[in-house]
Amino acid sequence: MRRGLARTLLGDQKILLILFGITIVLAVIRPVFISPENIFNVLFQVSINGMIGVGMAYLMIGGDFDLSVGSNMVFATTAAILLEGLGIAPGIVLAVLLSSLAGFLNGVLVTKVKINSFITTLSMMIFLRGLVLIFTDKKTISGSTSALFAFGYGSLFGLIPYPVLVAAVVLPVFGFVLAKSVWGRNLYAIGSNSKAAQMFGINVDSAKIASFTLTGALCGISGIVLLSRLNSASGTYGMDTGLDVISGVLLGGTSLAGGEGSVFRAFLGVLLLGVLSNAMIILHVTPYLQQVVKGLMLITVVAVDAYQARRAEYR
Amino acid sequence: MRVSMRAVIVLLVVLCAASLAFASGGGEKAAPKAGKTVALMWGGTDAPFVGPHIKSFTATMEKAGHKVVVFDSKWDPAKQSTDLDDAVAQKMDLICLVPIDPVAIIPALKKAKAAGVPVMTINTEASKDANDYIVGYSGVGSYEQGLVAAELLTEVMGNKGNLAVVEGVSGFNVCVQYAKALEDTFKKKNSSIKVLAVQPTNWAPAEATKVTEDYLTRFKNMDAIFAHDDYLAGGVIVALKEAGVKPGQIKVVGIGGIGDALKAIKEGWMYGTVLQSPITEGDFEAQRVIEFLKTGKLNPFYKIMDNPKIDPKNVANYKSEF
Amino acid sequence: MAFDRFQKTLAEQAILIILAGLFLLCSLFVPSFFTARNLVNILKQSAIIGIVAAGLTVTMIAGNVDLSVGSTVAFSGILALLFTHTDFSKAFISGTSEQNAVFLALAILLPLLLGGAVGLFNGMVVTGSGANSVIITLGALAAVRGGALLFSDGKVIYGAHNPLFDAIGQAQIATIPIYVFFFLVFVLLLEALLRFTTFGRSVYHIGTNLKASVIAGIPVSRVRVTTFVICGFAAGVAAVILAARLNSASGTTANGWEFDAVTAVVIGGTSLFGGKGSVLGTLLGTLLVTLIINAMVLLNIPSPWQYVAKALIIVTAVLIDVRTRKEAI
Amino acid sequence: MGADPILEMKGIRKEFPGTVALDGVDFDLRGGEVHAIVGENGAGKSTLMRILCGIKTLDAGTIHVEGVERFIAHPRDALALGVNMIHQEFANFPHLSVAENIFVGKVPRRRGLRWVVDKTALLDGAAEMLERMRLTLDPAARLGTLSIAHQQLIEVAKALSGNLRILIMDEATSSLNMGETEQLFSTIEALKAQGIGVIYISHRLKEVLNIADRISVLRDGRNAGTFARGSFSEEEIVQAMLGKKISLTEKSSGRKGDVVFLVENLSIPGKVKDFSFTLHRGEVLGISGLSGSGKEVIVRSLYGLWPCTVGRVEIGGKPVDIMRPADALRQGIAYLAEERKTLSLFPGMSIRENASLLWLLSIWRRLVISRTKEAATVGEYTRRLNVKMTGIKAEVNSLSGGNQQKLILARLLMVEPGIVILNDPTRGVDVGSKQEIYQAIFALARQGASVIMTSSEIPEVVSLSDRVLVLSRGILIGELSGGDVTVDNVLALASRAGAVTT
Repeated sequence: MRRGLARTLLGDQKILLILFGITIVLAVIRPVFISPENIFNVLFQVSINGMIGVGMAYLMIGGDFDLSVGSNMVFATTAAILLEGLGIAPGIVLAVLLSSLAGFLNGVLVTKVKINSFITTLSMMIFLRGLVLIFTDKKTISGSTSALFAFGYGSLFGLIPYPVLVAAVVLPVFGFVLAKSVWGRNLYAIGSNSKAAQMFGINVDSAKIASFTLTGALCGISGIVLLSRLNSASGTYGMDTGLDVISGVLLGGTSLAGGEGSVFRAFLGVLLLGVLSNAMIILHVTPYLQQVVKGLMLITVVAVDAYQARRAEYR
Repeated sequence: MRVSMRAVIVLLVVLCAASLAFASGGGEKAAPKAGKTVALMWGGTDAPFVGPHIKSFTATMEKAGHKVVVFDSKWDPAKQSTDLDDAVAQKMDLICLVPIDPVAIIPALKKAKAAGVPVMTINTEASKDANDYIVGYSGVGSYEQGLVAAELLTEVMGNKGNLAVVEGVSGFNVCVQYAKALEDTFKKKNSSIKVLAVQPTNWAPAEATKVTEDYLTRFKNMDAIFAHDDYLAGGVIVALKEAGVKPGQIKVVGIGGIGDALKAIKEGWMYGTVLQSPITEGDFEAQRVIEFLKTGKLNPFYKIMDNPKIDPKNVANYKSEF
Repeated sequence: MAFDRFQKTLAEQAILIILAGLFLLCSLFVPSFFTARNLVNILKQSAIIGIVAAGLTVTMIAGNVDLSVGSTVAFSGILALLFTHTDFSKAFISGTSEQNAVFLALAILLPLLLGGAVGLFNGMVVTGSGANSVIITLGALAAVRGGALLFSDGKVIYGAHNPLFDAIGQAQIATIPIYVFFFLVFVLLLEALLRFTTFGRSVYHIGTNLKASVIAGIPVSRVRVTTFVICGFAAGVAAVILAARLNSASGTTANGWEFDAVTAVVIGGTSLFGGKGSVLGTLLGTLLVTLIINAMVLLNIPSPWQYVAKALIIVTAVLIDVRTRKEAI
Repeated sequence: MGADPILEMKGIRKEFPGTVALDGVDFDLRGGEVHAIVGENGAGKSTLMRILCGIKTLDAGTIHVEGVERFIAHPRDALALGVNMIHQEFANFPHLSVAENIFVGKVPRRRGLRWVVDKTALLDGAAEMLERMRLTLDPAARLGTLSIAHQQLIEVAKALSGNLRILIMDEATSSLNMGETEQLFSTIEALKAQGIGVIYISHRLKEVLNIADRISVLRDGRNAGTFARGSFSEEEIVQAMLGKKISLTEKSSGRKGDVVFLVENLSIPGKVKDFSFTLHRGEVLGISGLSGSGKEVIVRSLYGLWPCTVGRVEIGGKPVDIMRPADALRQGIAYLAEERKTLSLFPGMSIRENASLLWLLSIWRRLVISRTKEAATVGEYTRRLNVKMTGIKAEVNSLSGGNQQKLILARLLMVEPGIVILNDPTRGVDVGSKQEIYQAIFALARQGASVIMTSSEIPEVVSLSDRVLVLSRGILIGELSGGDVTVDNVLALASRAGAVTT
C-alpha cells in the first residue's frame, strides 16, 4: 500500500516538481530541450531502464532486488543473434525465454535455497557476463541487418519511436497488474511482513519467483530492443544498467525494505535520472561535473524526502 | 552528537547550487559569432588518455574560434548510440565520435546521416560498414598500433619464446584489434612465439600488478609481457620489482609512450612502447575538423597518425609531455 | 554472529572450513599454488581491498552500507600523490627540504582526512534524514568520483618516487610487504573494537534493533556516524597504500571496489540487514575471493570461463555457509 | 450451545531440542462457547495453539475437527478448516490498507478476471466487518497509521472475515484499554451466538473470569485441571497455574519524601496541554486515562522520546533539559517501553548483551568492557529479579515473555536510577512474573527511588500507585491519592470530558 495519502502525493509531487522545474528552466534557456526529437530521445533512453525498472519495482516491493539485469539484457541480445538461424521470431522468443529462465533461477535460489538476493543476483550477473563473453568469443558479434532494424529506428507517424511504444505498453500494463492483481497485492503484503504473509496462506515463494521471472523476461525484451538499435552484442554492453535502474527506482521512493512503491513512482525516478543527464548534456556541462551534480541531486532529493517522512511520524 | 538535519539539508542544497553554478559556468564558453559548434563524443571521459586529448583538441578548436561540447557515454555502446541521437537533435555542425563498439554504433550513424548531421570518427575506427555514413576518419589505427607493438615484441624476443598478455577489457574493441594484430604478425613472420595467457584488468594498473604476480608464479619460462597500455605496463613493473626480477630479464612492451614508460625504457624495465600522444592526436584531429568546417569535406577520407615505436635506441629523442 | 563464543564460532567455522577446503584442493591440484611466493601474493592481493572491506564491515553491522568507498580510494590516492610532489608544494611555498617533510606528512594525512570527511558526510546525511544508506552512498559514489576526476583533471597522477612515501607500499619484511602486516593488525584492531568496547557493542545493538537502541539511550546518531567515518577512513588508508605501491592514481582507480568489498563482507557472514557479522569473517571472505581468482589464473583458465567459475564458487560457498548456519545471511 | 465438541485435541505431544513443550495434553472446544486456556508463560499454551494453526507440527496425538480426524501441516490447512488465530506478536501489514489487512490471503477477486482484486468488494467487505465491530475507521487507511489498539482490533476483524469455526485469541487484549476490551467482548458474545467456538488465552485473569465458559489450566506442558464457570475462585486458578500458593502483594506505605522531579506546563501539540506534576522520593505515581488521553505520549516525552514543550523541569531542585533519552539517563531516569519485542529486545543477541546495555552506557567513557565485571553484574541483577534462564550466554529469545520483561527491568535497575518510568510494565506477562515485577517495583520505591507508571490495565495502576493522575483527552482532570485510589474513582475521572486546545 502507499504511505499516508498526503505524503504519497508529496513524495511523487517532489519528483514531478523537479521534472517540471528542469523542463521549464531548460525550455527557456535551451529551447532545443523541448524539441520533439529531444523529448523522444529522452523517452527512448529511459524506455529500457524504465522497463527493467518495472521488474525491479516488483522485486523491491517484495523485499528483494536484482543486480544481474544488465548482464541478463546483453545475454538476451547475444542469444537472439546466435539463434538468428532459427528465424527472427523464434530466435527472439527463445532469447526472451532464456532471460526469463535466468530470472527464474534467481528466484529459486533466493526463495528455495535461501541465499540472499545480493549474493544470488551478483553471482548471476558475473555468470551471465561470462557466458556472453564465451559466446561472443570476447569480440563484438553482429546480427544480419534485419527487420528488427526497421523496428529499432522506425517510429509511429515518424515521431514516436517504436521502442518507446513498447515501453508505453509494458509500463501501464504491469503497473496495473502490480496495483490491482492478487499477485501484486500479495507482493506488498510479503514485503511488508513476509512471515505473516506465509501465516495467512499467501504463497510467498511462488510470488517472489514470479517477480524474478518477470524481471528476467523484461530484461529479455529490453535486450531485443537493444539489438534492434545496435544490431550487435558484446560482453561490454550494459555494465551499469543494474545500479542505474536500482538508483532510479529508489529515487522514485520505492524502499529496499519492501512493502511500498509503485511502477509509476519507479518510472518517475528513472525518468528524472534520464532527464537530468539529458539536461546536463544540453547545458554542455562537462562530464566530470555531470557526475558530481547527479550524485548530489540524488542525495538531496532522497534525504529531504526521508526527512519529511520521519517528521510525519510525530503526528 | 545530534545531527541537525536542517544543517545537513542546507549544506546539501548549497553544494548542489554551487556545483550547478560551477557546472553551467564551466560549461559555457561563449563562442564568437562565426564559430561553429562541434560535439566531441568520447566513449568515456574518465580514462587517463582522454583528459589531455580533450584539452588539446578543445584548445586548437577554440583558437580557431569554434566551440566544443564533450559527451561521455560511460563506455556503454547503447548509451553512446542514444547520446549520438542527442547530439543530432542539438544540430551540431560536426560530430567527432570515438566509437566504443565498431558495429553497435552503425545504426545511430545511419540516423545521423539521415538527419544531415556530419559525423567524423576519430581515435578509434568503426567497422568498414560505417564508411557510408561518416565524412571521414582521423586518428590512430588500433590495429596498426598492434602491428608496431608486435614488431617490438618479435624483435626483442628474437621471434621465439613465451609471451603473456595483460589485457585491457575483454571484448573491448581496441583490445580485440591488438590481439588480431599480434596474431597476424606472428603468423606472417611465422614466429614460434607462444601466447601463454591473456588476462583482463579492466584497464586498472592495480589489477595489472595482481595478474603479473600470478603470471610470475605460474610461468617460470615467461620471456615477455605485452601490456595493452603503458599505465598497465606500470602496474606490471611494480610486480616485477617486488618479485626481484632484474630489469630486462622479462621484456615489457606497452602502448602510449607516457612519461613513466619513457623513464622505464631508459632504466631498462621496459623494452619499448608505441607512441600515442593524446596532445598531438587531439591537435591533429582538431586540424582535420577545422579543415572540414572550412571546406565541407575531408580528404583524404582516412588520415591516420603514424605511431612511431619507442625503444632503447631512440627513446632519448622523446620527452615526456603527458 | 553475536559475541558470545558458541554463537560466534559456528558461523565463522563455516566460512573457515570452506576456505581451508578450497586451500587444500588448490594446494593439491593447482600447479605452483602452494609456494611461498604465491601465498604471499594472495596476502598482497587481499590486503588493500581487505582494508576497505574491514572498514565497511563495521558500517554494515550497524545496518548501513557505504558504496562510495571505491570513489574515496580514487580521490584520496590522487590527493596523496599530489602532495608527494615538491613542485606541487612549490605551488604553495618554495619547497625546502623540511617543507617537503611537511608535505610528505600531508601526503599521508590528507587522504585519511578526506576519507573520514566523506564518511562523515555520508553518516550525517543518512542518520540525519533517516534515508536508506544504499541510495545516499550511491549518490556519494558518483559525486566523489566526479570530484576525483575534476581534481585530477582526468589525468593520471604520478608519485614523485619519494622513497619515504614509497616505503609505505613497497618496503618488505622477509619478502612480505609491510602493508600486509598492517592489514592484519588493522583487522585485529577493528575486531577488538567491535568485540571488547562499549562502542562495538552499541554497533551490534543498533544493527539488531534501531528503535530499541534509541529508547535505551544509546547515542545512536554518534555511533552510526562513527561507523561511516571508520569506513571512509579505512578507504583513505587503502588509498595511501595503493598510491604508494603503484606510484600512480587516477579518477578510474578502484572502479567497482565497492562491489568487491561488499561481496567479501557478505561472504564473510555479515548480515546485509545488520546486527550480525565480524571483521575476522570479512578477512576470511576477502581471502576466499582472492584465492578463487588466483587459483583460476594459475590454472590458466580463459578469462570468460573465470567469470562463470567465480560465480558458481561464490554461490556454493555461501550456500554451504547458509546451510551450516540454518539461516539466510 | 452445541453439546458435542467441534474440536478435540487428544494426547498432544511436542518436543523441542532439550525440552518437552507439550506432554500429552488434551483439549476440547464446543461450538458457541469460550474456552480459556491459562498458564504461566512456557506452560505450553502458545505451542498448543501454534500446532492447531499449522505453524508447528505435533509429534504425537490427534486432532479432530467436527468429529473428523485432521492433519494440520500448514497454516493453509488450518485456515481451510476455519481455524483462525489472533496472534500475540502482530502478524499484520503496516504498509497495507485496513481493508487489505482484513482480507489478506483471501482477497475478493473479480468475476471474469480471477487474477484481479475486486477493489469495491474489498472495501465494502471491510466496511461491513468494521461495522460489525463498531469501529469507525476508513477501510482505505494505511494500517501503520492506526493506534496499536485499533491494529489489534483489525486482527480480530481479519479472523472474522474468513470462514470461521474456531477463533483463537492469544493475548488479544494485551494492548487494549477497558473500553476497547468491552467492545471486543461484545464481539465475542456475538460470535458465540453464531455457534463459533472461541479459545481465549490471556494473562488478565479478571477478564478470563468474566468471559470464559470454561477455563483449562496448563502447567509445564500438562493439563492442570479444567474449571466450569463459577465453580472456582481466582486463587484456585492461580494456584493451579503455579502449582503453589502465592501471596498477592501489598502496596508499599506510600509515605512521601521530598520532591525529586518537577514538571510544569508540559504540552504536546494536538495531544497534551499544560500538564504539570511533582514526583516525590520513594513514591509510585500512576498516570492513567482512557486511550487517547495522552498518558503514553507524556511518559515518552518525559524520557525525551517525543518532542514537547515544557515550562519548567527540575530534578532534585536543579533545572534540567531533557531532549533525548541520553539526557534522561544522565539525570538518572530509566524507562521501560510498552512494546517488548519491538522496542526493548535485541533478538539474536545474548541475555548478557541484552541486560548490560544501560550499565555499559553508564560507564561509556570507560571504553573497554570488563567481561568478568559485566557477567557478575548481570548475574547479580538477574538473580535479584529471579530471571529463569540456562545462562547469560543464551539467546534472549530462549526466555519466556515474563522472564524477558524481568530481564529488561533488570537492565534498568543495573544503573540504579533515581526515577523509573514504566510504560505498561506487565503487558503480556504471566501471573507469576507479574507478581515478581510488582515486588521489584515496590522494592525500588522502598529503596528511595521514585516510579512513574502507566498501564493499559487501570486496576494495575490502582494496585501499584500511591498517587494517580488522571487525564482525559490531554488535560489533567484530577489527582487521587491514599484511599481514594480506586478503579471506580479513576474511571469516573477518566470518562469526564476534557478538551485539548492547540
